[in-house]
Amino acid sequence: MEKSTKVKFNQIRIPALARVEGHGNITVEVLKGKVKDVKLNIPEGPRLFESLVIGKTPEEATSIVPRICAICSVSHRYAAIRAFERALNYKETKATHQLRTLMHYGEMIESHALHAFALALPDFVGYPSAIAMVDKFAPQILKALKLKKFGNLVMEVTNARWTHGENATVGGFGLAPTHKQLFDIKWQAQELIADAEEMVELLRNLSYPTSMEDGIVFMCLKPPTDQYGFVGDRVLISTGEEHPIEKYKELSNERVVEHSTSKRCRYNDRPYVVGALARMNLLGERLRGRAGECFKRCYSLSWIRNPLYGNLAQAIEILYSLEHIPQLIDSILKKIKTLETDAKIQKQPTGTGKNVGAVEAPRGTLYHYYEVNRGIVTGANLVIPTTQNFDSMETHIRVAAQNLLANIENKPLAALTAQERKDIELIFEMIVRSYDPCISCSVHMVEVK
Amino acid sequence: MNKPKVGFYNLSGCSGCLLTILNCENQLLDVFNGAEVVSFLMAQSNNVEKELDIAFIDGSVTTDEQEEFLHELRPRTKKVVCLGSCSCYGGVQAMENEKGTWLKRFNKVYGKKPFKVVKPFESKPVDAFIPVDYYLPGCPIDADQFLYNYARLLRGLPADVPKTPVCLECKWHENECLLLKDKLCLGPVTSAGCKAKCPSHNLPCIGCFGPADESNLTSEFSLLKEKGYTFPEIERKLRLFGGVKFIKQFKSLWKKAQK
Amino acid sequence: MKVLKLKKHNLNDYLDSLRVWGEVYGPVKQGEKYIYGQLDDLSKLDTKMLRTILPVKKFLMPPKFNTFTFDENKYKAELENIPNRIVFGVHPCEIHGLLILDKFFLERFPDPFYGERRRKTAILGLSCVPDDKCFAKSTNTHYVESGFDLAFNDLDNYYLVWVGSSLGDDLVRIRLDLFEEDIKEKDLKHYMEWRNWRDSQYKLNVNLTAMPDIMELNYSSPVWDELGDKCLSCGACSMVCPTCPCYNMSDQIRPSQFTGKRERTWDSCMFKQFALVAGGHNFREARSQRVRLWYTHKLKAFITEFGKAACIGCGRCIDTCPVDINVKTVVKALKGGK
Amino acid sequence: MANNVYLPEPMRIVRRYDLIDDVRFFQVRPLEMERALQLNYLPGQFMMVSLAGVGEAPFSISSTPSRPGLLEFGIRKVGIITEELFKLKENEVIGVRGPFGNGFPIDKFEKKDLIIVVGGLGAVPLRSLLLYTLDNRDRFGRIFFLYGARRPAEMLFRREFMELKSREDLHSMLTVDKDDTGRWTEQVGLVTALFKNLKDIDPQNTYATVCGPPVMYKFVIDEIIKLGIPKHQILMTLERRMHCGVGKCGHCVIGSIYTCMDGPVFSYWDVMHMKDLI
Repeated sequence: MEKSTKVKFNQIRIPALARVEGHGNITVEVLKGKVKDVKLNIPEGPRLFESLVIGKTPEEATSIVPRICAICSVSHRYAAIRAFERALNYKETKATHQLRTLMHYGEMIESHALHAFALALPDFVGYPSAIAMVDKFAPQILKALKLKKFGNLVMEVTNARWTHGENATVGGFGLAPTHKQLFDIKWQAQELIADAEEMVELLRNLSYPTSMEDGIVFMCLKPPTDQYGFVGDRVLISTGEEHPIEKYKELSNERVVEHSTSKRCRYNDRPYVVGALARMNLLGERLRGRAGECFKRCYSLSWIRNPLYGNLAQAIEILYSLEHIPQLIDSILKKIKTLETDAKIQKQPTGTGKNVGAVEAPRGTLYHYYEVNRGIVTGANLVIPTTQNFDSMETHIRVAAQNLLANIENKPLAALTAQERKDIELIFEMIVRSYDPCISCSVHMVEVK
Repeated sequence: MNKPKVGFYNLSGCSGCLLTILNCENQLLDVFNGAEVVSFLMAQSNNVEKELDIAFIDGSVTTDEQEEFLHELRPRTKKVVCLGSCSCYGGVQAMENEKGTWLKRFNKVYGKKPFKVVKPFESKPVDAFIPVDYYLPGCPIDADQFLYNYARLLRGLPADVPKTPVCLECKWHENECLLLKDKLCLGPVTSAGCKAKCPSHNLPCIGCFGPADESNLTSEFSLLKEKGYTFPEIERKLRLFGGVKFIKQFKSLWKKAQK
Repeated sequence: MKVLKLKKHNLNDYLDSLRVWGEVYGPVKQGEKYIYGQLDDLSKLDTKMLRTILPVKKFLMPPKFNTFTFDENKYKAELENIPNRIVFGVHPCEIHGLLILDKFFLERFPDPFYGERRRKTAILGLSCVPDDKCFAKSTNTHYVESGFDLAFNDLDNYYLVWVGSSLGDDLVRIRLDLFEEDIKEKDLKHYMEWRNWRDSQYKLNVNLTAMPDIMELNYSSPVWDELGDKCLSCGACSMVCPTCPCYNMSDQIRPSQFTGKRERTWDSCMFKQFALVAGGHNFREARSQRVRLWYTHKLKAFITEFGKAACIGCGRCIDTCPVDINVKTVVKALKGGK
Repeated sequence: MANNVYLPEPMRIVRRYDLIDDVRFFQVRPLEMERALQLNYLPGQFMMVSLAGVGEAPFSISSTPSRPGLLEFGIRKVGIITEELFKLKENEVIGVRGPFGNGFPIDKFEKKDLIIVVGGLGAVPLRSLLLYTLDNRDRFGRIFFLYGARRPAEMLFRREFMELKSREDLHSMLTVDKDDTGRWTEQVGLVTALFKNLKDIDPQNTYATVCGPPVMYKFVIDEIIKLGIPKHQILMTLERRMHCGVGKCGHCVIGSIYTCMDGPVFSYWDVMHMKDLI
């Protein structure tokens, strides 16, 4: 749908990225066999969310921010809740925390299943879509859909809807799930573990192109315990550093670029990567059980150089989440009587304060920062995973372009055959897709003073 | 018989309505088999832009490119269907929240540097640019309401989207009335279709399906006023999903009510 | 009619035993209100309840159900999967509501969907003590003679149980050992004392005498416009009213093949589209006309049709309408002018 | 459930053709001959026509029970169901259930004179009555048939009614508001103007039936009243939204009246007496 500007003779252009959320296109300029410029253009319309939450109550703001992006709506909601609760000194009860964790697992499973199996996988097996794969891969696609459906069920039970559920709020939940609902989830999770493992194997046995490989800096939240997890108040970096999330601005260094309605991030002037691959690289050793075994089986040094392994990392995270749900629910079920009271919303916040809250969204670390003055939001700043990943996407496209052109003896672009051009374009698309970009998310988050 | 050709498009929004379709895991093959899906950028890469029987549009219009796209789409499309509050009403991004012109608000967020990629403007619903045949509201749309109407549209029947108030479905779920518990609930003035999810979880309706067929705003106001809510509080809630038209209607009614 | 005694502490055992016949439902607290919920766990049963949010009609014509499935042009009625159900705790007024629905659905052109559910639903009545919203004494619906299978009258530490149907008798026989058959004179005395006491507990009186005439005279009254201005058109009154039967039909098909179902959902004459016909003419465009129809139908038309008003004094409209339009206020407005 | 009042019965479309621009004639019959011969109904009754996946709507029967085996309808394309109905071809199968409604009190018409007044689409139900009385001619007194359409091209069953002109036992008067063809051989003017041709009316022994667009009723009824015909001997058929046809769904309710069961035929007395009826 983007303007069909003519492709210049020295350009490779992918006009509209398919199988991603939102709108983006790629242009790569080549001059005399050298890749001169790589641009991941983001023409997504700005919606000024930062301005929308100003003057609202925290309760209203928590309803608005998930609308930034449907695919990670739960993470946005959760990050906002964490930020408000940290700002206004709410104490999260254990029951509330566990229900939120369950809800978060639901999103991980659903979002990862959608991305790894329905959006990314078709490229590896040469299909235009997951639906088209049904001819040959019906059992696998059905398993993927089953996993995705289960993720949606978890979100529906905990948060009232698949997308934009309103049940989780600052202070707790509107209504706690019933014993029956939780038990149903537990049983289904147990049944799905085998399917998830099979899907990990399917992805492990794919052949991964290597043309884009290049060293990557990874970042993710550090779980408070020594286990794997998706929330924390400190940030781990593959350089060995560790920082509190309060330093999110220094960690992300957002800047505006002309070719994108989304900002860009760098750390120490280097692109960095957040998301499932970052978490696996930084925390994978902590995995236990079948997810741990899968990690050991799958992990290799390519994982620190090749973004395409992000898809496999997502599949392992699905397995991890499924494996943890039964024990999580057992522990919730033990408190089922107090759950109804403990997890219930306390009174609406009316206090004053400011703070940042962070969660790992399926595609990486998500920071929400709010300033609240007597129950009204006066300032907001949000840093989005996809924004943080854009520079790295461009870097890997650049590396791939250079290597792929070298493979065909740096032919001038005009001399490329249609197939050669298509092969190169496919790699570009696969690179972008492997980051599971959420473009509409990325567009809207800038600081408002 | 030739299958109807359909396209699914996304403008500025969260893609939640298209995601809702992809979330119909059990009916997904049915959805794709019932029609020839020629364009669905979010789900497939072999998209072709050609004559369409039905175009489903998710998201609001915020850039010149999207406006051009709509003008290009309309003549080659028999029926245009808006999916969700963004395309129907402009979405949350159309609430004109802070004071001042859109440009002022834009500059505040993005700085004064212009974009090279697109020319953005204040979020507008699709029908601000092209005629729309049917509207399926919601943030996001309800899967069952979509599937019901999708099947109807594929058969050449008009969409059927009753805009009875949320209270109807709320009572079906046997919820306590939150208005009677003095909560600021927009149920009576909001269109149902959501299965009253929020009130069923003790949470007042935030109006995400947009105005009901016959929203008695005047009466809702007096009721909320009686309960001690102020104009800005009520307005803030109505603004969330009501869209520009609704806000205007609501303002004039409020003025009338003050007299 | 056979009358038995059941000790109160045996009630749960008895209800538990009824599961051999069907699913057991009864009043359960939900928030600050009550609903008829399934009693998997009898400790949830709350016999002190006053009125449930939805009346018993939800079992006999659910808010949403399938009437037919179809393919091409063959229709198959969906009547097979209706379970046997026992609803305990139905108050006298509501049993009167059922009698009205029975007349409505089972006499002229019997409705098989209602009929089948009615046959498979055992009604176990329970006596009640009114609150300030009950006016069943005004509508003369505070005692029942028929329409139930068993009726339990709460007398301190035991229930007097009326057996109202042959199904009721069968249900008693499931645990006959729990019941006592010898009703003594002191029981009768006890019961009469209880009646007198309970009759004295009705605080709200809504006098429906002469309503048909009063409504006729008030046809063009500005009262209707005032009510119309206030009404939210939310339809909640119709949903909760035990005698509101209106419904809508819609055909649902699958996107890729011609199979589907014909679904029936509750509707309300308070909605704008209710009397809209193909071609665009709306017979009741104004909200005031719709409010007038609702009340005229209950308090006047039903008398013409069935010899009595379709109001059973349960107080649900009083309990439900957020803007205080209900039988009490409407009757007052019509009678008192303002 | 043998007697499910909501169960549509499959019927085959035997013939269909356009009566006028947007009104189509449908002749249907049950699939089995035996069942077809059992069909019984009264002029003025209606059937619910069902299209699976689309829905149901009520339609007046235009055929007469005196010619058994077939049902006829004249259907105007006005909504979703009729739109779909118009797409159907001969030999396709639709669902039909009924008959519903009260129909005309034929027995009361015995030996009485009958004035049948039609405007526009009102010809659909009144054709049933007209053909019925002609088929049982000796049971009724004089029959006057007054039909007004806007233009010749908008007169339903025009050829059929023209042919009836030659019958000596029927006083048939056809009129159009305006003749835009130049070939119209009958009257020009409003249907009310035809009343001057009614001679020697004995009001106590005459029934009048009216069906047409809402605007017509008032003027026609004025004329009938002028003839001195008692109000309960003036009959009209009315339209409302209906989903069931059997007084359950509530959409056609007016006061205590369910149009589908207590109507669609009402006397003028009912109409005067029952507010909201027209």
